[in-house]
Amino acid sequence: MNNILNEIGIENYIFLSVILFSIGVFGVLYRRNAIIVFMSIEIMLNAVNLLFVAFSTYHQDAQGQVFVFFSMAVAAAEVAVGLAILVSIFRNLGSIDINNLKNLKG
Amino acid sequence: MNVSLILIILLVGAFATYLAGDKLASKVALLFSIASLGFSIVLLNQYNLGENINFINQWINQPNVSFALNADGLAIAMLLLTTALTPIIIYSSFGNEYKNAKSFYALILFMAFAMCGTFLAADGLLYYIFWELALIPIYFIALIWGNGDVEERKKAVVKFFIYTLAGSLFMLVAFIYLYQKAGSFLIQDLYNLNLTASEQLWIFLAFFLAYAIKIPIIPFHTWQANVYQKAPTVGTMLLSGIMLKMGLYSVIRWQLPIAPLAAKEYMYIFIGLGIAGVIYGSIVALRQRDLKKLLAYSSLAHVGLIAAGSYTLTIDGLRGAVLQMIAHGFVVVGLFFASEIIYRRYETRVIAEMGGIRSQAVKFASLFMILVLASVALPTTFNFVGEFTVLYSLSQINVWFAVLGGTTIILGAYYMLKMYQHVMLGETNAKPFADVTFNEATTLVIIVAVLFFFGMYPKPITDLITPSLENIITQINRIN
Amino acid sequence: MNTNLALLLLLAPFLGFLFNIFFGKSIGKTASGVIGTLTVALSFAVTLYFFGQISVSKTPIQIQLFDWIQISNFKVDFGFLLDQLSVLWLLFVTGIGSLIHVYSISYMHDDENMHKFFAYLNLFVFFMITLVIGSNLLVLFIGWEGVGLCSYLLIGFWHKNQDFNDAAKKAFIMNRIGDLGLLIGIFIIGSLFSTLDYATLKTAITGATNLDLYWISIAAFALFIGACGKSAQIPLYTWLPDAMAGPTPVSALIHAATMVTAGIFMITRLNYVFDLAPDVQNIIAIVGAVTSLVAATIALVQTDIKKVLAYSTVSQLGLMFLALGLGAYEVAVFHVITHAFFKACLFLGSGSVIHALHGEQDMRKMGGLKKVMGITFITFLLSSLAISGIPPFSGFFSKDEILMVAFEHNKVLWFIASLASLLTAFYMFRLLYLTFFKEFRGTAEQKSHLHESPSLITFPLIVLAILATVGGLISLPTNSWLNGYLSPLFSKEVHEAHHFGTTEYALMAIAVIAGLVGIGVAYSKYIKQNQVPVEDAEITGFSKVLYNKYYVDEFYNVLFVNSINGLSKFFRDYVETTLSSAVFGLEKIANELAFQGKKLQSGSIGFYLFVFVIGLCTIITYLFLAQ
Amino acid sequence: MSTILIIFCVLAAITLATAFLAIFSRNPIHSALYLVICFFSIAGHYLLLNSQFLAIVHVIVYSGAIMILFLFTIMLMNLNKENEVHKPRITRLGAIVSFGLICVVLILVFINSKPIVGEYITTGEDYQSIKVLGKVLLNEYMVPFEFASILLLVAMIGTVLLSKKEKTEK
Repeated sequence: MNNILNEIGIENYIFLSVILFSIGVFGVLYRRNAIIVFMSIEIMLNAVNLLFVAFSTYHQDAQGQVFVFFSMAVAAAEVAVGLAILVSIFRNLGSIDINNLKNLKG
Repeated sequence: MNVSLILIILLVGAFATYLAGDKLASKVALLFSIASLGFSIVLLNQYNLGENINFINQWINQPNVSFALNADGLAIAMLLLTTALTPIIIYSSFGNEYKNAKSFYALILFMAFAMCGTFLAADGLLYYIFWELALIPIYFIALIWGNGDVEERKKAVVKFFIYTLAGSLFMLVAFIYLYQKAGSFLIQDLYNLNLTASEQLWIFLAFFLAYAIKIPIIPFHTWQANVYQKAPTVGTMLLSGIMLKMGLYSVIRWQLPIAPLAAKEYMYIFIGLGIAGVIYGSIVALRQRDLKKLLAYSSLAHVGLIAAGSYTLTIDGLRGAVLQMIAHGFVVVGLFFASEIIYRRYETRVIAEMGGIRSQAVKFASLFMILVLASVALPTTFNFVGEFTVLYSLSQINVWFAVLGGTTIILGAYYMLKMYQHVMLGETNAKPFADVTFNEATTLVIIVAVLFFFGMYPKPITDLITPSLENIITQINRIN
Repeated sequence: MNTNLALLLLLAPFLGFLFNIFFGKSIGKTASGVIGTLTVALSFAVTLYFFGQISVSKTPIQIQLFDWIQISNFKVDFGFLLDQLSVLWLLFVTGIGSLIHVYSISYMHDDENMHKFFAYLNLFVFFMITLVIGSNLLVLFIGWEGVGLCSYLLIGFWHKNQDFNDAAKKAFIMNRIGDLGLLIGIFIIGSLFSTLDYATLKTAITGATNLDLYWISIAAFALFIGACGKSAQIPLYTWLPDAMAGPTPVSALIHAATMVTAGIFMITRLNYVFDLAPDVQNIIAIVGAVTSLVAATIALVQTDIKKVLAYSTVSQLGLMFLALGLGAYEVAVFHVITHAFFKACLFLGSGSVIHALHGEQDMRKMGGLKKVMGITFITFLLSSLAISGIPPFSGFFSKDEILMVAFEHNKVLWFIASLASLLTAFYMFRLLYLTFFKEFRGTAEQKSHLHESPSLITFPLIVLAILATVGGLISLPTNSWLNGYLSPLFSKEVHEAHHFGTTEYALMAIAVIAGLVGIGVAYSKYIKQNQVPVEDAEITGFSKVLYNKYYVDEFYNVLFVNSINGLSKFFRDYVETTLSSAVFGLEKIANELAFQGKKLQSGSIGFYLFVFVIGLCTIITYLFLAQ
Repeated sequence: MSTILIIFCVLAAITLATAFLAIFSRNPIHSALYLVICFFSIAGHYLLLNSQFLAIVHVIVYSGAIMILFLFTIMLMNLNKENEVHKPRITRLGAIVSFGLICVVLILVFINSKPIVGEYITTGEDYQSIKVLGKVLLNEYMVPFEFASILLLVAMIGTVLLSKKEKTEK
């Protein structure tokens, strides 16, 4: 069986996932809408997942995929709780603009 | 039997006092403090018989901390001072009513516990813990039962707390550094360290900051007068009678033997600071309007002299310092109690509102006079023995130190007699002044008796402390 | 036996003190006075016993009681030394002390706190005995400070008057300045010779070959400062005139006869130290001479009867210091003794006068008392003659010896001393004339109450007057018992009885003539011309300067008291607040930092993330790219 | 260029483009939809790497569950309007700076690190079939696996509690 990485190269996956991750960071910083911020976080998580899988193939080992599996579980849980929080914030404040959420201000 | 029992007695006493309830608290506290005094006398006896009363037990493995209590003559002397003054202080408070008395008396005993621990601890970290522990009760005593405007009091007390705490942190840093070097906090291991001169200097300075604030040596004294004024008299007595001595004792026990090179190198500076404190304190005391503040500044002057004596690094200096510490402990408690007696009757501490008391209260006037005289170190009082020895040690370093330090004889007489004149003498005061009650008289008489007895016969104490001090001197003069 | 007796000698007055303090009020005035007197008299009796013993055996009695203070290179015992000097001093301390106690029983009878007065007097005698019989310098120091304390208590005896309290305080503090000097001297001696014990010290000094003369001189000088404070010499003399605020018996006992001679006692005691420091001896002589002259000039114009006597005391003490400075210790001691007799008599006499006038002390309001107060007058006259140096009264012999010694050493000092004794004669007789001669100048009411004092007062006067008259016998110029008695004390040869040549007779004659001239001038001025000193406001010119004591008090006030008070105020108001605000400044800095740091916590998630990203990049750069 | 590389490039382009669009589109609904496409392309990557199980799980979890949740939430909040105010310029600048910075730094790190050997080993062993993964998960990673289930349970309970209207509120 031919290793697919012979054709693509792990570097490309690394670059892809770095860029994807950076886009996620950019989104978190750029947008004010909490939902979009959440989405950006999902993008970052996916960038990491992609890298895990790529390296799993590189090492010919299942460990990486198991990690992806767990990270998905965590992501699912996080999204569920996070969105619930957003909903309750929206209920209380009528907005999910993160610039309005400054209760942590010292 | 070993010294840890004395700590247990005081700690148990503190809890028992708290549980006894407001009505019984003062009596239970007195009982336990007298028990601790009795026990320390038993310890003294055992020590004199040559029995081993030290206590050491591994406490924490990582870092290496032992629960080590070491009672040599010096520590026992300080222990006796603490356990003798505590009942006196508690007894002196019998004339006052305190809200939430059980907590008040429990805190006093707890403070005595922490102070005894500080004097006994032979392990750096344990010592540090006791050192800081002693701060907590006095903080609450001064804050809750103090007098004067609440906001001002809070300001003064918090300043005191943070200031002393900040100073102590430097000491903690020094201890951690020493631990890195020695791998143990035990005092003997710290003594045996071979530190370079520059290391010693930094450690010396770190210790100095902690002690200079606690003692206090000028210019670190600014917390003192205000706290003395604001704290309840019992708190002031604890502070000035015992707690200051923690700093002075620590200088002798920890600072000098651990960093002797620095102590020798910069001896003149530190003696100079002590003597500057003597002169400065005396001069500032001259024009104080508040009786307790005046006594605070007189205390500043006296401890300056004691500190100067300690920094001479001679056996005379150390011995004089310890004698003077004990003497000052008694006299200052007596003087503050006298101010309290006046306060109970006139409800003021402003000197200008007093005067003309002597013709109304003869007994009180005489006892107060004796305390004033002891404070100015009249021969035959204990203070003279200490002051003489300290001044002699100063003269061995440089005669001018003795001359400058000796100005306390003149200035001390000036401000104390001026104070006495305006507080006690003059035309009979229009406000009636009842003479001392039995309680008050007993307290003062005990103090006066102690001062005179040891003034004429200081040999027991000298014999007790001299071997320990000689050890410390050997430690200071060791060649690395 | 000796130990017990010495303890009895010492503790009898102390027991009297304790008794009077605790029970004096309840047993009544006279009883407390009697007890006070008896205890001192008991001491006197014991002293007589010791005097007899010493005179015969001529060996000092050493008594060690217990260890007192431990110093690294020596320890101080609590012990007594009874030798010729201390027993001599004890004789007149307890002797005159007893007389003055007797006097006080009557004098203080109207005072509500009489028992306290006797308690303090007893305490004073106790401390004075301690001072005298201590076997080392530190026990002397106990007494030294103790008598200062009693002086304080007794000057401020009428404590309701704040002026008196000020005077008491001043006395105590000025004494303490001297005490510091004494302490420094003790320190130096202690470190030089590792002992404070007189006997050991003497052997150490006389036996040693290479002594550190520089430090010995400094020690001697420091000790001399101590003596200055206690014996009221320039520059520390201003407390003594103010000390007259105390009751008159106190002035007689403490501020004339006994306490103020402590300095002379100490210097005589340590004569072997002072002999090694000729420079200091010169200083002592000069200070003594100058003091005697300055004080005599001030005494010329004073109008308060006690003030005149006070300055006279200072002046006489100056003469004694002159003798000490010239190394003639036995002469100084001789003058101390005669002075104790006649000055105590004078003070008690003035007390008798004041008693008769119900507290009036201004001489301008006296006069003509000769008629009503015969005994007082006669004793006063005898004493005045003695102090003026008229033969054959005691003062003549002692003063003459001082003048002779001075003449031998230095003519200038002799001249100053002679001038001082001329002035002494003048002001004493001015006092005498203004008080006892002519007509009474007080109010009519006072006049109606004029009376001779009761016998308890006149009895001590008579005894003292007799002593003042015949006291010179103990050291006649040709045959001096005193010199022989004291000779074991001195390392140098005691001055041999002078060869009586023409010079000596001439000097004697000059001294007597000077005294007579003084008396004559006073006579012409106050009897012949009938002058009375003018009121305070009208005093002009140089006499105003004199009347105001050369403004020394004011000068000291400005220089020391005001400056130290100003400094105190400055420290209190500015330095303290500055220091305090420096500490609070730290707090402010921390606060400001926290306030600025608080802004970082903006609550904006975006900002947090931005910082987080920057931090992450930094860490990654540091870890992976920094190599 | 091999077919596989071309496929990779296309997929990568779709991934990046949709990710960008998801962030830049002003309407949240559009964002969500772009994100769905993004996730599908990532699933494609997984398939490319021959991890079918993960690809399927990914589609189910992300595109299926998570994105549906997002869409529901957006609709629940009625956010399908383009009413979002832009952040101040400084914030945007900061976002761009950090985007560039993290990108550059990470890439530099990878470039600077030891170059990866050109040869990729192939053991031929089956390591990513469902069967193998199941064994690994339930043997070696059993405890974490169970924890994951607990986590999900807790998250579910938490979500329910959070989204429930508080009755005590006035």
